[in-house]
Amino acid sequence: MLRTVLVANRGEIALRVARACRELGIRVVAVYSTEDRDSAVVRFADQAVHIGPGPASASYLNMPAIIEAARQAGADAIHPGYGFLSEDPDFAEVCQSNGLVFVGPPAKVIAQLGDKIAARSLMAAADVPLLPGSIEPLRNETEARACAEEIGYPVIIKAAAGGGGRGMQIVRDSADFLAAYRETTARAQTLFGDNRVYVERYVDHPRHVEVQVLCDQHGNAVHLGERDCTVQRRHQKLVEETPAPGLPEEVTARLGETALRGARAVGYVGAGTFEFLVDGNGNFSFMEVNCRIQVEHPVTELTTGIDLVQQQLRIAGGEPLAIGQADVTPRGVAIECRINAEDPERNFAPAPGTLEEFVPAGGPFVRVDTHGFTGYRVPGTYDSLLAKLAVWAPTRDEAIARMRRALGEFRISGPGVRTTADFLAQVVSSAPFRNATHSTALVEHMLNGTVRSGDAANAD
Amino acid sequence: MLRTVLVANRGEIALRVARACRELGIRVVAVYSTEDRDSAVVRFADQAVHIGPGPASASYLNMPAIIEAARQAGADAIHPGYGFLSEDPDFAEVCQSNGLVFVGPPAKVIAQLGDKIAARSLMAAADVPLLPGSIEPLRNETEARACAEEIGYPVIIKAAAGGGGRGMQIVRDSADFLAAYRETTARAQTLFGDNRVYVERYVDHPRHVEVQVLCDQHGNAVHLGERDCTVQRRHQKLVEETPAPGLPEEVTARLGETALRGARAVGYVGAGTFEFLVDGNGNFSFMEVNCRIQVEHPVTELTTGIDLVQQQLRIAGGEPLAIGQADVTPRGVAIECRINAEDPERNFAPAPGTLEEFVPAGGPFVRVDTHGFTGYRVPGTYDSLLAKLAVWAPTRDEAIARMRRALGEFRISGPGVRTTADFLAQVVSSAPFRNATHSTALVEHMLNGTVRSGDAANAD
Amino acid sequence: MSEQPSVGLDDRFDERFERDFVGERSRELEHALDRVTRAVSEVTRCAHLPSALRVRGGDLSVEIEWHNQAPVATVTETAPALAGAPVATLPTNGGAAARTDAEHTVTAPTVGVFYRAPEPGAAPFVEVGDEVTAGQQIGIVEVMKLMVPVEADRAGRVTAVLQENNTAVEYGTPLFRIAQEG
Amino acid sequence: MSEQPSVGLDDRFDERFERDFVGERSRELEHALDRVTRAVSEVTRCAHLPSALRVRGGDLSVEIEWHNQAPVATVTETAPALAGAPVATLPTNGGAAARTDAEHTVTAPTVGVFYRAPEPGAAPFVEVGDEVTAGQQIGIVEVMKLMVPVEADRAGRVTAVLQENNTAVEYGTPLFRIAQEG
Repeated sequence: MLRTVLVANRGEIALRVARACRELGIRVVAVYSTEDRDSAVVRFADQAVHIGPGPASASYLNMPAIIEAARQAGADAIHPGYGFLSEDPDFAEVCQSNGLVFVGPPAKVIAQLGDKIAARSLMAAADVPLLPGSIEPLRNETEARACAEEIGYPVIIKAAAGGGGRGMQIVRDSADFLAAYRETTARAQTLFGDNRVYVERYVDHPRHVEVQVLCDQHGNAVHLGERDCTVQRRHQKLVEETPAPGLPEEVTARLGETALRGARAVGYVGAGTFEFLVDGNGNFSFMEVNCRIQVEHPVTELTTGIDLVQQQLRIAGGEPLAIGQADVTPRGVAIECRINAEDPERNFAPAPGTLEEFVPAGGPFVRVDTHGFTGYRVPGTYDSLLAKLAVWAPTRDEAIARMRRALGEFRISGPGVRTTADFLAQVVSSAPFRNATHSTALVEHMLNGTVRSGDAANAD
Repeated sequence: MLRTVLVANRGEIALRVARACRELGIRVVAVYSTEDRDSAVVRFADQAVHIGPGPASASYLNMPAIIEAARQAGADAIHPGYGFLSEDPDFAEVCQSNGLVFVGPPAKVIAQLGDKIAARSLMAAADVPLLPGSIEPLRNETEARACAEEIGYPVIIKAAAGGGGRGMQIVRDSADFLAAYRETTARAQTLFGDNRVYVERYVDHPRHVEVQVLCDQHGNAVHLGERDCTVQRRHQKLVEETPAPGLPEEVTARLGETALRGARAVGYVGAGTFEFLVDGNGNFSFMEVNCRIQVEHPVTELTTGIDLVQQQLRIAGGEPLAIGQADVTPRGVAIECRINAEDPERNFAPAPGTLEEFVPAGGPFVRVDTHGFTGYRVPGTYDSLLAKLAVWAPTRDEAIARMRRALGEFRISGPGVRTTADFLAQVVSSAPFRNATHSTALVEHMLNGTVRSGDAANAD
Repeated sequence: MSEQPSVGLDDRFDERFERDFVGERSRELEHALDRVTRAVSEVTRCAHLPSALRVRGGDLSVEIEWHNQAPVATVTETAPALAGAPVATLPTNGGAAARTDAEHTVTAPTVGVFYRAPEPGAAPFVEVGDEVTAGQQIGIVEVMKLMVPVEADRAGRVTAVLQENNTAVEYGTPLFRIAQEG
Repeated sequence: MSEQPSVGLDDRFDERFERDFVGERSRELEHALDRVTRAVSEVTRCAHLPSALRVRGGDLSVEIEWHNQAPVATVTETAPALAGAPVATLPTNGGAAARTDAEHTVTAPTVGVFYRAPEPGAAPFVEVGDEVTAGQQIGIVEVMKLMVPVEADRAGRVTAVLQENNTAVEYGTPLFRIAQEG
């Protein structure tokens, strides 16, 4: 078992990891930038080290400072949370070369899965279904266009080094292909210093479904069911739930098996997520692997009763998985909403500031993960996630009712502070979401008025 | 289904009931005294009616005012919460005669079960094991003493109208009996206007175990497992958990069946609790029935996934139970701690005041039921329960670790404000609690130094 | 901070100061007071409101105190029933205070239905302008068939009837305003 | 409490008050009150709010008191790294204010190990009493074999070395104090 873990992150996830450490009897070291010196995790941790000024490049992305902080604090492991250095193979490598356990997969696995083309090749070899498209990067315009014609339009051109919606372009017509190809390669070069792209079939209005896996260092692996993350705005997830609504059990079972097969094929270790696109007929195709704990992990915890961050720490400490696949028996429905400090009326612009009032939701079957508290100043420097609200209920309808109740309980205010809580209430109240007929376009449709946002207000 | 429910209570339970109503789509009417005009439930409710000044006798116990408020607000039912009018058969009667559904058992059932002697007679007839003792009230000293001699010392003399530790006296020696008898009858007359008492065997250091039942209006009944409420201070419960640690499954199964048999025998309707004393050998004896939702109901909710207050409302609305006994499949361990605004260093004297700081615990598998928020003034007029903290984990050890983590997260302060959070952390960290070898005397032993309170601090 | 202090400088403040203090120094001191007043209003715009301000200069002195603002409470909502309650202004001298102190509100003694008359069709207990004595019944609130009398709790003249006859009221709902005769 | 108040009462406040207010009264008084008002509004912008402010000059005196407002910000803890930061005292006269303003603290540019000398056994870059120029290297913080220079960011005289040689420091840990020559 690990004895002292440094949490190389901030905000709600740093607190989440610190809580898991405390429950396992592991000493917790927080690191913080000047902006975060009064943060919740700094208050919570056994020790806190000031690693740099506000900008993440000088603090949470500052590898030497983090490694030095771990050395000073006597940490034997580093948990990277999500974002920042969590999927940086160099950081995993640096941890290892400094005698620190990196809580995550081996550097080599991160590197392979972070490269979309390498990842697709590995998955193809493991019989994981891919969207029709190029497996190897395309060498030139001619080859790319031939590939697109063969797949059939619409296609999507994706930067090999991209992710999270960046460096992608959809092409619906053969005539537009070349211009889009040139633009994407040029942008990929600028953004990622790597102009390689690939082309694949584009699925209109798909569902985004992902599978959680846990793999130990001894070859044991289990999956913990799926999550539906279809509610997105500009490729940012807003609402996540499990089980995926409307998917036949046969499909979700195959999703789980497929993810496990992929995880085993790449020698995965730790907690990871296999993302799939699912079309209206339940056909699914591999998208990517997230080599980290994810923002939406609580919904899986609520239905399975398994603490994923504790599992990460146990695996990193070398323990064999104590859970077999038969021990994973998800129950009921869990939904999570991400409450961001953003102003939905100003195009979701960040709206940070001092929280003069901060009352979280509470009560039955409600979980709140937040670093917010009354008097906390939300810095404008980092991402705007302020609180994750997750609810559980025996059925999806009850979970939606509970989510609406809980969203209404949040009282967050302060000069300049706005949140997405009310907007999220409209999302979960909308008819497409309640009927589980929504696609990734739901939020777009709500914002442009195609879907009425308050649909449910009259319905109950 | 009920359409508008008036919540005739305050504090965390009023909010708890209001949340259940909101989730069921029921309109919620709060009532409040002048002291509570800025309370959480007043903010939450669809409507709030000011029913009287601070003293409970003029507000939360003021039947005409509450009935009138229900009439004005168009309520079709009244949920009494716990305490106040929740087990007052007259109130249940008045509700009915005013065309209002009382969310609880019929007045007659409350009256019978509220009378310890009547309750014992009914239970004896239903083959529910009682402690050796008098079933009928004792008519005079001679009869009482003869009964005590027959039972064997120690015995306990209890007022028929008493409850919650009031109006009881333990007698360990025959020589002390008469004095104790006279004192108890006199005090019962003063406190309850009813001097009837009965005598029964006193069990030293027993475990206090209770069974939750749900009964609809159509003769269907289920039990939802047991709760251990052994950690008490002066007959006030401080920590509750489920399942009861250390009890063989065979015993808990018999407890459940026994409670159901008792519930059916008395024609129980709604949510109720059968309390038992359990000795070191797993022998149990009926103590009393609580005809209300209880403070500790969340632990049962956490392990069964069943929302007890929603069930109360559905039953009161005439729905048949949708849950059969086979649907009740408790999972894992849940523990609840009651965080009171009391000063453990001044003999648990109430320590109310304005909460300048109020940060509840949060994160994985933690539930907080509280009416507190930053800036809330805890009135000195009512009971001191400020927050209920409940945690869930797969095993008891993990639940205790989680409880300790979560208790440490609470930040509650203000002029004159003290809480029992730290004291509770010592309780759940103590060796007897962790080993589940504790009895109802645990807190007493901690306070007098027999049990070291910080035992666990060095142990992990 | 949602509310500003109601500084108790009444309309006769300048006047009295002129009489009492200005005297021979006349213009200079009037000017000085003007500045003090402006200084005060600037101070009260600050985030952190003072509770007292004292200025002395030679034989001139100015003292101002503010009532406790209970800052945390200002974020809370006023409960519905209290919304109509009169807000007392800060008394700073006899003249102004007399008016405020003398107006008194009689509130509902219970939740129920407010009646102005002893029975349907009868004349109201009181009308605006009537003199009442302490303890005189001026209305009824009916709760569950129980007729709870509303009584004037001091002598004076009824200046307002704040609720219609046969209206549902809550505990504490303002019913009458009574001006004390000075 | 992360920041100390910068009270805007300058060193010659008393003097000017005496001259202005006691002397000719009119223009001067306005000026004085103006200064008090500005001082008050500056004080109330500070993170650490005073509970009282009293100024006397000759026969002029100003007193202000605040009730305890329990501002929300005061509940935050001082971060560990800041614990060692010098606490500025509230300057109420010229002497104290001058000292604080002119003293400057050089802090660690990164988490790491602080060295006072370019290599083991060598003489320290600077000692107390040395004059330094802006940009002059006065120490090293080593982080992961990287030697990050610590530089004086203004000219002056070293008045204190706040950490031992070969000490683990965090980002922002105070290392040197430098007094600006006036």
